[in-house]
Amino acid sequence: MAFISSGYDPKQPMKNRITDIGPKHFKDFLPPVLKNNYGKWLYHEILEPGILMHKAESGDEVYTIRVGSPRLMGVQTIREICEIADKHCGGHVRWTTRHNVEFMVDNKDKVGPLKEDLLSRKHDAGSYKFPIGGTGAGVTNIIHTQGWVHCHTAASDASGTVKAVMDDLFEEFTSMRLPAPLRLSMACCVNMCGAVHCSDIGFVGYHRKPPIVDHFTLDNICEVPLAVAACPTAAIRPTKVDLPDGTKVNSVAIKNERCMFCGNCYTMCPALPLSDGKGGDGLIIMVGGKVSNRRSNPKFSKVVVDFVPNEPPRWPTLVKKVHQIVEAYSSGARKYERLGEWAERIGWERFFEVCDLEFTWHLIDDFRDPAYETWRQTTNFKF
Amino acid sequence: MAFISSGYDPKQPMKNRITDIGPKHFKDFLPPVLKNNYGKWLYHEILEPGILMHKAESGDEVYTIRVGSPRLMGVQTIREICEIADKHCGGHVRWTTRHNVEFMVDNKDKVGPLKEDLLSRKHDAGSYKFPIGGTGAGVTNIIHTQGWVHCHTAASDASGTVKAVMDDLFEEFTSMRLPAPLRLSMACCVNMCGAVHCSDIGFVGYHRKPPIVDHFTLDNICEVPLAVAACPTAAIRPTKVDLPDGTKVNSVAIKNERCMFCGNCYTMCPALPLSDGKGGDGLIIMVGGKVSNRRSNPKFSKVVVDFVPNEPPRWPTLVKKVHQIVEAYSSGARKYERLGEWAERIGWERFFEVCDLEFTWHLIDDFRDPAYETWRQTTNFKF
Amino acid sequence: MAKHKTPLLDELEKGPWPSFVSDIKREAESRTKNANNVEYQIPVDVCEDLLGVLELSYTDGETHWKHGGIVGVFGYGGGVIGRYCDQPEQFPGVAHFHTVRVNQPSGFYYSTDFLKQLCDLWEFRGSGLTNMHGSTGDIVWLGTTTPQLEEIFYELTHKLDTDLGGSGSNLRTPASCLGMSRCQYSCIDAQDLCHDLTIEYQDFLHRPAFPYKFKFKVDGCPNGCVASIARSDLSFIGLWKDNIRIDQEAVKAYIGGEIKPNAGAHSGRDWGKFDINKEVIDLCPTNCMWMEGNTLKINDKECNHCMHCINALPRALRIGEETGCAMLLGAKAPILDGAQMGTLIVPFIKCEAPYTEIKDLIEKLFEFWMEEGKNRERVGETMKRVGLYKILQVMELEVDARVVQEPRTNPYIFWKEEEVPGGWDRQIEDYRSRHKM
Amino acid sequence: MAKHKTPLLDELEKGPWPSFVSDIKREAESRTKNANNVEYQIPVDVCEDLLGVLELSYTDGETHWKHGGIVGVFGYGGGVIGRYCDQPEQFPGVAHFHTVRVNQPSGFYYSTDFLKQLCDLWEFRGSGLTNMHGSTGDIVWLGTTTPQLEEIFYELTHKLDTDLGGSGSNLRTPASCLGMSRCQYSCIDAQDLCHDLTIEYQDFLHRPAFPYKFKFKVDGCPNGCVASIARSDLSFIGLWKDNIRIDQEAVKAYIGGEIKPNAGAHSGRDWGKFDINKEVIDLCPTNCMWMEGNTLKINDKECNHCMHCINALPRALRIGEETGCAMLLGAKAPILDGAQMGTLIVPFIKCEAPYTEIKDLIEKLFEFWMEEGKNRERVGETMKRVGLYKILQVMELEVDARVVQEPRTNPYIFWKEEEVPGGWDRQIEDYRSRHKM
Repeated sequence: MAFISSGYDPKQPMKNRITDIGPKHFKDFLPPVLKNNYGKWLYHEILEPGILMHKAESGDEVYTIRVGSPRLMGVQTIREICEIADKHCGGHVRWTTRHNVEFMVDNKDKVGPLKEDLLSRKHDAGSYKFPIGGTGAGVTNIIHTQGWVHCHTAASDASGTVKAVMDDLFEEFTSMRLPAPLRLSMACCVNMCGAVHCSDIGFVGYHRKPPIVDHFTLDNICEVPLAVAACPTAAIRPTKVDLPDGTKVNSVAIKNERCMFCGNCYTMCPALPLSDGKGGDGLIIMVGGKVSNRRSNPKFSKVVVDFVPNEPPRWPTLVKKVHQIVEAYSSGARKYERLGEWAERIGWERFFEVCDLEFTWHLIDDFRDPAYETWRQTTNFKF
Repeated sequence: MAFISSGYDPKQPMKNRITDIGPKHFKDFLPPVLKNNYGKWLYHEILEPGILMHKAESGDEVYTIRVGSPRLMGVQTIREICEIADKHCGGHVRWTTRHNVEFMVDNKDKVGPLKEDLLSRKHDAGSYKFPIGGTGAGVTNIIHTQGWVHCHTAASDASGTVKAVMDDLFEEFTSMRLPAPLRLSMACCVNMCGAVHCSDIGFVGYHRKPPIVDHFTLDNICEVPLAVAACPTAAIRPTKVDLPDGTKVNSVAIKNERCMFCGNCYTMCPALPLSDGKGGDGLIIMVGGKVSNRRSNPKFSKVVVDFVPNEPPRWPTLVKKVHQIVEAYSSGARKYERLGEWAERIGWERFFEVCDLEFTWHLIDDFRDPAYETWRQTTNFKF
Repeated sequence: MAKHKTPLLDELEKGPWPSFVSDIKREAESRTKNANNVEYQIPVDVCEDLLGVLELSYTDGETHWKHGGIVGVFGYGGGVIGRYCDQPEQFPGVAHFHTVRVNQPSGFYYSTDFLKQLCDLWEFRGSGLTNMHGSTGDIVWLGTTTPQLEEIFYELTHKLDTDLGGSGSNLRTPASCLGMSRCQYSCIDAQDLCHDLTIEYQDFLHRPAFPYKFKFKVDGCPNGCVASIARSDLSFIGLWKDNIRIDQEAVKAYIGGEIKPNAGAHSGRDWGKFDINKEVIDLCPTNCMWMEGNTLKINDKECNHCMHCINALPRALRIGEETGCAMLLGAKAPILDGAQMGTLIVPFIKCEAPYTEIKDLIEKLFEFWMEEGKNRERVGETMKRVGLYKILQVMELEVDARVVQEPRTNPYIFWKEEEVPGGWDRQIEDYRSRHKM
Repeated sequence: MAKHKTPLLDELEKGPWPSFVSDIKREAESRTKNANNVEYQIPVDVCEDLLGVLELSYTDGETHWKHGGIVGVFGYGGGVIGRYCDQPEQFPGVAHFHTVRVNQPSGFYYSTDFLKQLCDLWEFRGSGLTNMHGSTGDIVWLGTTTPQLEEIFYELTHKLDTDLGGSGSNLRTPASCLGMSRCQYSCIDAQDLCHDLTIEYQDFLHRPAFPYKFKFKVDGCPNGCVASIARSDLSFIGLWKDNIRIDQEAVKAYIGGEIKPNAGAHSGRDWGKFDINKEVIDLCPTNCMWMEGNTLKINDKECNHCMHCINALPRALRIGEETGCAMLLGAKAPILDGAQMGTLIVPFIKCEAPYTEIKDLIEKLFEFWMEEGKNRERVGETMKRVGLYKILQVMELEVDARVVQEPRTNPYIFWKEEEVPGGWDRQIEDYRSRHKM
């Protein structure tokens, strides 16, 4: 492969340099029907799962078909999306914040052919490329992170767990039979890129073994004070270590029983790896968060399963636990009730019962002073 | 006055000594109708403000007349209570946890004469000795502390503020026209003996000036490390001081801007007085707490008036603010709704409006991490 | 004539509410007059001087009492609070003005005989002024001198069969609501448990062995009339586990307006005709009640025993018959690190004399706290510091979802090594064999 | 034929949900085939090796990516995340595998022309693999080598008029919901505010000047589709201040069953006939709605604009006309000291271009945080440390009861000396003149 220059001259980096221009203006990309009715929308209807109609004051209508995506996609797939958008949608398309793709047409007659086209497209191995759904009182796409595909702190895979769970919940994606929208998210470590901390159901990769100290490397590439300061529980202290070869290095010692496995030290110093494929790493499941202000205030998710092992490629235990929760919610909640609202209404003690999940001591908060607020200070509980 | 020995011999303290016997057994003191129906009560009714009837499975009834008291009472008054109890109640009487006195009779016919007798008794200066009331959806007696009568950390008087407020709320004591019971309490400093932290309305004496350091005394009677450790905000540090007479003493220095006026240092070391009669000391008003589990969980009281000056003898500003709150609650709350439930339902922003109280920055929590939980993390508020 | 002019205090004799000023003056006059020729063992003008020093506080807006110092009776580490006036020359009658805490009988019932004996003793050897009762529950006697303390104690124990209460870093005098003596809601014999614990733990009550004070309080039901959930380090609250008993005839009588709801507690205002839906069913926090025709139905499994319906319809509804209590740990006022309500540690335990199971738990807790609690740390603060689970562990209690209002929102679980397959002892060489640097 | 056997990953090609494995394989095959004779600037087998290293992770349960190191484009301190494989010999195609963040257009709308240009550039100079989009909102390009970074940047800015996004201790790429472009609920022009702030603060976006990352997100209404309240250091949420607009004819149509409630979002299950009381009025959190005959009434003063009724009856109810936004500060995920939602600091502010008032507030905040924030401290943590009032002060905001959910429960007010009459400078001699020791 020959190197082909873009025109950039490394010897004169400032020559013709363009910086700080930001993104293209979004109005350049709006389909005409949206541009024409910008700020003049009257109402919308979900005609069927995945298909929305928005009505403007002008009488104009726009029909949107929402399809799922794996978030991780190659340019071949994006080009296929472009092909569809060119064919049906006048060359416009949009993504949602939850990695869905939206195809918009300005006439009801165009909906049928577009829908048929989308559903006809499958990968050779059989999965849909563009499953229609993700609207209303159903499951929509799972917000997730990189996992083993691309992240150095991942304690589990993101794309794989998401694929396994979405296969299981596929019918909830393509229908609207739940009490309310159910937002799922996945994060491959406790840094929680994405909004796992405020999702109806979230699953999070995490470690359960304290870091291994690579003393030699640490002395070479890390600053001891930074590593020490990185620990939120003061489990790391400076020390000097004699290596087998007799060299004395500056390193750190870990007070294992104080470690909460957050991995912040590893972020600051790569000589402190935590990951462990031999039973240490796995996932927790959190539920009951929401970001909408509808009816009740936004809520944080709560940890309801303290550990699910990493079981690649299809994580059957994770899938089963999530399934149990969705089933119990679906049959127990009232119309409009989000998962967290339902759990609060019936009481968390009852939630564990109806979801057939075990409440273990790990689920009792013991992190910092606000833990107290999560303990029970009333006799108002159910037997 | 000649010293009269009880029989105790200071030279032989252990001679005939009786210890660790605890209180008399309560069953020795129960009126016969209670003893006979112990654990066999069916229901009760409040016949009129201050007068209850309890019905037992046996068909027995006991009628109780509840009267207020100033808590602080001399033995002359207690003897008068005995006289009444002997006359009407077979020699039995009881107090409530809120300093009320209860006279019980076992026959409805005895109620009228007892009531008449109680209301006929007044102090020479005019106040009732035994006002009848304190039941149901009304104001009952105020739980309070010692104040200037007997306490070394008091920032305000207890008995005086209580008397002034109860005079103002007297009609609420003798009637049952509020939406729910209204429990008031008073504490003369932030130690909050009594349950001000969980009362519908509470007022608390407190300081607003950092301690004065009495260096000479401190060196003589306090241990510097204890004084330093007593400070929850690390505002106190050890120092050496040259007194005007040239002596050098071990003492402490106060970082005034870190002081939160809790007085814990003064409790540990009397050489650090906080009290200030020249504008420093006064009261705060807290509202919305409750201890009952009825309908909603127990709640802490919230600070809604950041300062009321000490205005002895009758604290008109305090009385007025409390009155405003009671009025607004009385006209705004629903039947069965406690003050805190009402404030939460309408929203605290609306509470300040309807009570005509000013919301100041002092009311925003800034104490420790859990302060965050009291800030607003939603757009669900009212304009 | 009064010894001191008290123009400010005199203002507090006005108004309808019983005046504490009038009460103190009454005591002062009685002492001056001394109709019964009592040989007062402390200054006869103690009440006069109390009024005097209080008037001074009303004038200058500051208290005139000083720190206690250590006073008490032989062998006890509590029960007396030393108190001195900082203007002893002006007010010699209250120069020494110690407080005595006398252990009240559970539920605050008295015979007048006993009360009169208390009055005689306290008039004779103290100021005659009392609090009926102090915040913790004791009979509080305000103002005596050091030489009288042993005398008072001797007479109290020998003649009145009554002991001092707690103070300092002791078990404080336990207190309860009136329980089964006059309340149909009491799920447990609150007075008996209170009395039993008081007797059982006399040693802790009188001799400081704890990091800080410790309070037991007993509420017969979730209405919480003695506020145990807010005011006691270990709170007992009576509960039932089975079904609310319903008298359907009485339900109809309420609906028909024959009986006033809520025991008549709202009779001072016209709240309109009773509506069982509006006042009871719709206000049930768990929505576990409904009407089938004229019959009130309750899904007791979903009831959280908040007491609202029972309070609202006391003639129709009664607590269940399988009774016991919950235990909640760690309530305290804001000093120093913020207020705490009691945290549920035992959702349900049988509560019958001799309370063996309950005492076993208490003793495990005491043992742990005496070992691990820091100086002047309330047990609720210890619990915050070590975590709720640690408390459950030391008390050997089951982990029950009921102890939390909600599960944790953070993923920072402190796993223990033995819980993690393969343990924590890992070699960097092994790791580097899979991951190059 | 595939370069690496991937039996585990192959399992993830099964099932109906779009398979990322199939997608990567598709890209891998396309590169191998190279039908368009692209002169790939990074290894042709990059996708093959990605599958290989991922299969290894599926086998040993550990990630094989290493810390980034500092890579980027000249003059920028963000936008590129360095990434290296810890098994470069086995998987040379992904030995260097950096991420490029490309600033997405507000609302994620694209023309296919523009998308195709992006595809061409990324296929040519990178792996061809993307995330549409990353959690923060950027177009994420997965996998290229260091020499390509400047080339990509040059083509991006010169040919595509598009810039890199943020990373590190920078302003992160702002994001918004689709706002007024296709939503009747949007109280503000969310996309425009997002775009405007992005352009205004380009310098902060590209050059690390902050203690830690900082995110703006814009939600058009309290439904919060972009989750700004949970995911952004400074969250803008559109609101109205006046009355909800009611179309009473449409209300009747809902009641009559002619229109499905909640825009048809529940049509997959039979929830029974629509009941406006059950589904709307009784669910209103402030109980500010009622029916008068066939007319729906709202006491707008008591409305807390939670959106439930508007969501439930979108054809009958519309947001008001006096619109603006609330601003909330400090949301973040649990790392390190627990999660925070955004805290309300501005209940309502006009939100119209050029957004001068909003930018004034932002700049005061930035100035304070750059001065006072600690290293790696999110602004929400700074706010927790210094207190909410301090933030209001530095931003010169009014104190409004709306910024708290409830007032403080502790009495520990930090009074300032100038607020207390007589000040704090007191003499012990003066005190002792009133109080003897």
